[in-house]
Amino acid sequence: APISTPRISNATQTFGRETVRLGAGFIPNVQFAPIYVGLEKGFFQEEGIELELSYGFENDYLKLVGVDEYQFMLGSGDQVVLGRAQGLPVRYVLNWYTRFPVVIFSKAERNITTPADLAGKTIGIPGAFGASYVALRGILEAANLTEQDVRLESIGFTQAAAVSEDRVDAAVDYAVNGPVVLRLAGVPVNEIALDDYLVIPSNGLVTNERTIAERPDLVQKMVRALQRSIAYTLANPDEAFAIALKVVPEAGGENEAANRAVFDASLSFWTPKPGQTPGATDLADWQATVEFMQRIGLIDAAVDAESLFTNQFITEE
Amino acid sequence: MAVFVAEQISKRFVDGPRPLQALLPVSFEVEAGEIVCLVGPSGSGKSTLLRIMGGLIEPDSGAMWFEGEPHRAPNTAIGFVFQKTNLMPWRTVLQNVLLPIEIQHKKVTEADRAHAEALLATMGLKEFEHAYPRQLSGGMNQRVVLARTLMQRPRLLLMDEPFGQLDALTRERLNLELLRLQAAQKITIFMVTHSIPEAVLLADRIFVLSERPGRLIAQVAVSLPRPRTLAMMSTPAFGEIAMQVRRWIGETPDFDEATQSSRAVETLD
Amino acid sequence: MAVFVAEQISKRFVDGPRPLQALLPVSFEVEAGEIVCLVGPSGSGKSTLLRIMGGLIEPDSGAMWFEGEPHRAPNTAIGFVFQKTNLMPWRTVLQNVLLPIEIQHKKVTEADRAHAEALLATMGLKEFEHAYPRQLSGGMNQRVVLARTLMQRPRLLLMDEPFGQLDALTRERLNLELLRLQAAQKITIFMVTHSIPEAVLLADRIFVLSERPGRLIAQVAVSLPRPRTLAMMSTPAFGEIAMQVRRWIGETPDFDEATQSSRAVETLD
Amino acid sequence: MFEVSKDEIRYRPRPSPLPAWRAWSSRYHTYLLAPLTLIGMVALWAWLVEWRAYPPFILPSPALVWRKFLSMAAGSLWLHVGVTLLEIALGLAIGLSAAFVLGYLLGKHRSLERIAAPYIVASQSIPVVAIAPLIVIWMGSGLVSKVAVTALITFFPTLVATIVGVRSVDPDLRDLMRSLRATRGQMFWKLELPAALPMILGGLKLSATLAVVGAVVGEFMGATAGLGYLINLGRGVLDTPMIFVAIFMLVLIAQALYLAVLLLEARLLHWQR
Amino acid sequence: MFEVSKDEIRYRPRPSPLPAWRAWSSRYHTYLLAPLTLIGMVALWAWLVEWRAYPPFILPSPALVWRKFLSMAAGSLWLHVGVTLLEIALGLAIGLSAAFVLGYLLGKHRSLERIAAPYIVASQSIPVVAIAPLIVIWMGSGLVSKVAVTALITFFPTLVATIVGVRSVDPDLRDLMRSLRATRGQMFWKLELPAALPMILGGLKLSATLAVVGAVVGEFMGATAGLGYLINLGRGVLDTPMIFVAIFMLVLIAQALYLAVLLLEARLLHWQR
Ligand SMILES: Nc1ncnc2c1ncn2[C@@H]1O[C@H](COP(=O)(O)OP(=O)(O)OP(=O)(O)O)[C@@H](O)[C@H]1O
Ligand SMILES: Nc1ncnc2c1ncn2[C@@H]1O[C@H](COP(=O)(O)OP(=O)(O)OP(=O)(O)O)[C@@H](O)[C@H]1O
Ligand SMILES: [Mg+2]
Ligand SMILES: [Mg+2]
Repeated sequence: APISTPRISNATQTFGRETVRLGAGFIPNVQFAPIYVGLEKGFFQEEGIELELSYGFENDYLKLVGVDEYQFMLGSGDQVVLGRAQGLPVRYVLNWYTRFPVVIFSKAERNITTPADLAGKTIGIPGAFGASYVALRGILEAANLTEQDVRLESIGFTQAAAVSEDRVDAAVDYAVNGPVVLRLAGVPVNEIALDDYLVIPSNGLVTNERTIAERPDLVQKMVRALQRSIAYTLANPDEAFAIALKVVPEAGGENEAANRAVFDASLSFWTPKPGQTPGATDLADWQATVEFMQRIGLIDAAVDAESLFTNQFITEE
Repeated sequence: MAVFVAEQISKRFVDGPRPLQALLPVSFEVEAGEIVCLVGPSGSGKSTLLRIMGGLIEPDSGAMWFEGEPHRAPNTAIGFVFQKTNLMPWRTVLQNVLLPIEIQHKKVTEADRAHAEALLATMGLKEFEHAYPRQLSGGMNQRVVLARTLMQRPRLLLMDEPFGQLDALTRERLNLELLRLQAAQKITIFMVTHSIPEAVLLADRIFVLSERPGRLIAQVAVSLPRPRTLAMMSTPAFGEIAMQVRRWIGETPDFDEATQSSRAVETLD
Repeated sequence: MAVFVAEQISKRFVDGPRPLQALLPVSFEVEAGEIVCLVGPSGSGKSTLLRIMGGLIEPDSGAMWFEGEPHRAPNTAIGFVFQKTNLMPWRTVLQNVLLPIEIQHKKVTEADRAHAEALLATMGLKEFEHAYPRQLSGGMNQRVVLARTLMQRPRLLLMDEPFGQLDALTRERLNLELLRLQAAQKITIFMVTHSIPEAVLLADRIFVLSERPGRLIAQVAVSLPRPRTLAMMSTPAFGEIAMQVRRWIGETPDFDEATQSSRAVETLD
Repeated sequence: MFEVSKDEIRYRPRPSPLPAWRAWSSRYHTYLLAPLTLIGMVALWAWLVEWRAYPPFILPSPALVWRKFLSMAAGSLWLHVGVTLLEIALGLAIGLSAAFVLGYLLGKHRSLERIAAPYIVASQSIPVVAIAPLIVIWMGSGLVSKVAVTALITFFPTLVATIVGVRSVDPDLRDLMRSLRATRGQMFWKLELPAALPMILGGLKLSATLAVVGAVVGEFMGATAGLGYLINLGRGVLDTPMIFVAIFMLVLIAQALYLAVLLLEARLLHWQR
Repeated sequence: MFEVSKDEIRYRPRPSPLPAWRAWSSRYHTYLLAPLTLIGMVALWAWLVEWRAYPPFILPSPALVWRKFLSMAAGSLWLHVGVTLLEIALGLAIGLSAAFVLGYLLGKHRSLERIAAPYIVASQSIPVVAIAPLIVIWMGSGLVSKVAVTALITFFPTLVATIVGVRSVDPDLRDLMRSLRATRGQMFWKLELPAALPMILGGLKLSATLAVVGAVVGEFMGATAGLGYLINLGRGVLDTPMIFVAIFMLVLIAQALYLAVLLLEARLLHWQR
């Protein structure tokens, strides 16, 4: 795609440091604790990066990175596949979430514990797209079910309420969201995690081809800083949580317990799998993801899995 | 035999820059089939009195009876011609004239349309049935209002300067038409006018209202025989009555008959 | 010496149910300082002619000159009293009267306020300066309009039935006031009225418009001496002129002098 | 006193130059300029894409959107249009009816307005998205909730317009109707409605346009069909041309509704000139 | 002809029973009923939470929201309120100015309206969220984009109201002003504006209320402060009472703006009665 916008348009040099904007998720949240840790501990500064966090929609940021309006964003693998399929020159350079964070959850009393239990059930889902749809189809596939075998209800982002008030039998949501909310409200919950059935590269650092080609040093610095941040967070969870609370004070106070629960649940998603090089992803997983997404119709044609990611910036400790 | 009785009706407006006594208590009776003309200086409370009689505003004191019944709200047997031409701009002339029928009978029959068209023809507006009010002249609109009120077949007609915007000849023609109608249908008429000759030509009695605050200072009986004709206007009796009325209008409430009689008696209109 | 010249002015309205010739080509001149009264049946095109003269609507044909200049748009030296009382409901009486000053001089001085108050006093509205139009009677509002127009100190005054809603006495008083003002300030006046006596009392010449479509069928010169007084109204000369005008109004465009002279000559108003 | 030379100026008989020009302008301006500006807009859009070299996923070219439209039109596009139209129709029907009735009452009784206004204003200033869970719980995630959101959004403009309209009724005409002893219903149908029409139609213009927004906001809460769903889907699968096709369908619906109000206006207010 | 017994009915001197009741109703209704209905609403809300046993993450109780408000008021709440207020103020300033100017022009020239309306309608029916990337590219993700969205949303109601208002000016008064040779400016300030005020104020009521929605929609595109941000934050940190506090602040701002218009109305339209 022709990109004629000025190089690192938003990056300015200040005191020998470079301002880099990172398109993060929707809202400040303890789930971004590693970033906050990196900022607080100076991991980014040590790389000469003045990191500026920007909050918005993942799909908007993917496009903005695609046109080099932004150089970096946090996004999940399936989004990168989608982006590539639509011609966005984006590439995944660092894995952060080692397991796909979306689950199907339900009240324990419903006894929905395996994909097969979903047959004939009403499942709430934000919409037939995005991470939740990927997870739903992946989990259904594991039991050889299709969308016709369940009743889908598009409930937007109201999963906790919908499950709590029995409008649906189960709902697709981030593991650290709906299920945590219900448990905190004293409702026992069952979860079915996609990652148990299908490995899809999850959230990580995404940049574009141009930045990789013209500023590999910058990518390298970003990857290094973020890796250090994640590692430090995993090593010092209490401190990391405290740092996150400083950035997001609203998560403290009477919300601390809930957010600590979210944070603790997140930690397990950030922990490298046995045998995995921290930050790296597998070509096989990408290939499986592409095939899966083609199968469920999210993309029309195959995408070259090699073009989706690179492990070249991963530094092994 | 009084079709309309007013007793000690008064009105004070309090929403202006200072409270204003528009009407001091007035009492009068109007006999069935009678024509009463109300004259008085501008701002003396003529319109206010008419609006009270029509049940459109509440008096501060007093009581009224219409056809023997206590009266305080509008009545379909009472037709009202307002001082300000009030036609609906979104209705054609004919539709405006048919409004009272629509309101009172819900359905407009062919007979009603024919009646409306006849009335408009009487008013000299035959070709303008389908025009909108803004396409007519001031006097033409005033005639539409007259037709609309007559459409209602009222038993009591309250009229506030109904002929003010008409030229002399049209005015005379309509005066005679009104007299004919009134005689034929036994309508009672209570009418505000600024023209003393008109008042004398039409009325059985002429009420004179004093300067603000309005007070009924005279009820002049017009003893001319009926049916009235334009020719009567040149009789001495006519001139005599006109002169008498004119004297009353010129009076301050505490007038002195002697000094007043020396006033000029020419009527300007 | 003509302050206003109209040549072959005509007007046809095409937006009604059918096209309507309101005014056939009319031509006339108005001399400086002259008072011309325009009379004619309702709907004959008087208001239309005045609006054309004021530059408010375009004639279909013809040309006009004002003070020697070609004239086709409104001019601040021309004051206009409209047939329909047009006061701004959100302005008090005083603010309404001061409107022309605000428009023409941007600033309202103390002298202007004093002038406005004096004019209102002349109109008998001293206590109503701060009232809103809806709190006044019809005739009172009409007097406010008069005051507003005079405020403008026009050199030519176009008036469309300016005294229509006033009682006989107030009307006479204002007639005389107008004559005084006109003499003092050398205003030229062109005025529509339905009252023939009023026309004779005020005018140097009386223009008579025929029934629709309007045509200037007569220009009657009023040879009464100036200053005019109310007493003149009872002179034979006055009656003679009034009678003459009345005959003309009654005419159809193709009139027959012989048959017309036998008409009744009593003026009703 | 003044010298007059009569040949200086002269009105020529109709058609005079000015009216002729006006006739031209009022006749041809609209019929010629409207498509011309449309073409200009599309050209501007195409040029913008060209000039800034925007990739299709940011701003697709007109040609691309057109191709996408053709392929979607052969598919399920009309189904989605139909769903959104249904939501709009029902939402408008409910929202406008409520607006007329309540607007009439509040217009007649100022004290009622002062009591009700705070709640009406509140209902309009609460972001739908923030209370989506409550809406889903109370109304489900089906048609009802979308219709409710559309009705809520279309309600307000027509309500306010009706209040203003009812208050602007000429008191002289009100007196006339009272003197004729018109019933409340007659007062409404024969006086207040026609007199308030210019304002009400203004409110309808707003409501008609906002109805589209209402349906989309409703669908954004979660839907399985409709143009708002298409937009979300397009965002989800990063198919920007699809988003633009959906947007254009929305714009077309809004235009059609607006045009309907304009036609109604031309028909009902022809007496106004 | 009729028998009259004069003692049957008699108007008593003021204060007569009817006016007295009216005076009571207009004086006490509003000052008493307003707080009463408010208390009723809160009670209803508390009862609803109790009855349906809603957990706080669905619908927090009034008491919970109040406590949350107190703790937030001691913290950064006012900062967020300030940010949203700034966006609203700037958005209103821009949106309303544009609406007045354009509304005046379109009101005077019907053919202009027919040309411009399609684009204005289009601008109002495109969901902001669908073109968020373009907005970010063109206007950044800071204050500018939020102000732009607010201005866009507040623009339309006042535009339409101004058009309707300008068209409803009494032609007789227009003639008067023409006969006085009023300039365009005078025509506007001395006639068209005061005559159109009742309608324009109606439009302002809508714009004022929608300004709040505009700011929130703008902040929903991505923000770091403001009440819309608080709502999202509340969703992020699983704090439903926080969402409700933000909603209530929004509602309060909308109320205040609406009240401001009501006061303006009382001041400017006192001549209307
Ligand atoms: N705007 C208009 N559109 C169409 N026809 C009109 C318009 N204005 C006036 N007319 C027609 O032109 C004719 C003359 O009207 P005009 O107002 O000049 O009469 P007039 O002499 O002033 O009458 P009046 O004494 O009743 O006021 C009437 O027949 C009227 O119907
Ligand atoms: N709505 C009102 N509010 C306040 N004052 C009013 C109101 N209506 C009339 N008035 C006052 O009451 C007095 C009488 O008014 P009214 O209209 O009855 O006079 P009128 O005799 O009909 O005069 P005209 O012959 O000029 O029509 C006037 O001084 C007027 O200012
Ligand atoms: Mg009166
Ligand atoms: Mg006229």
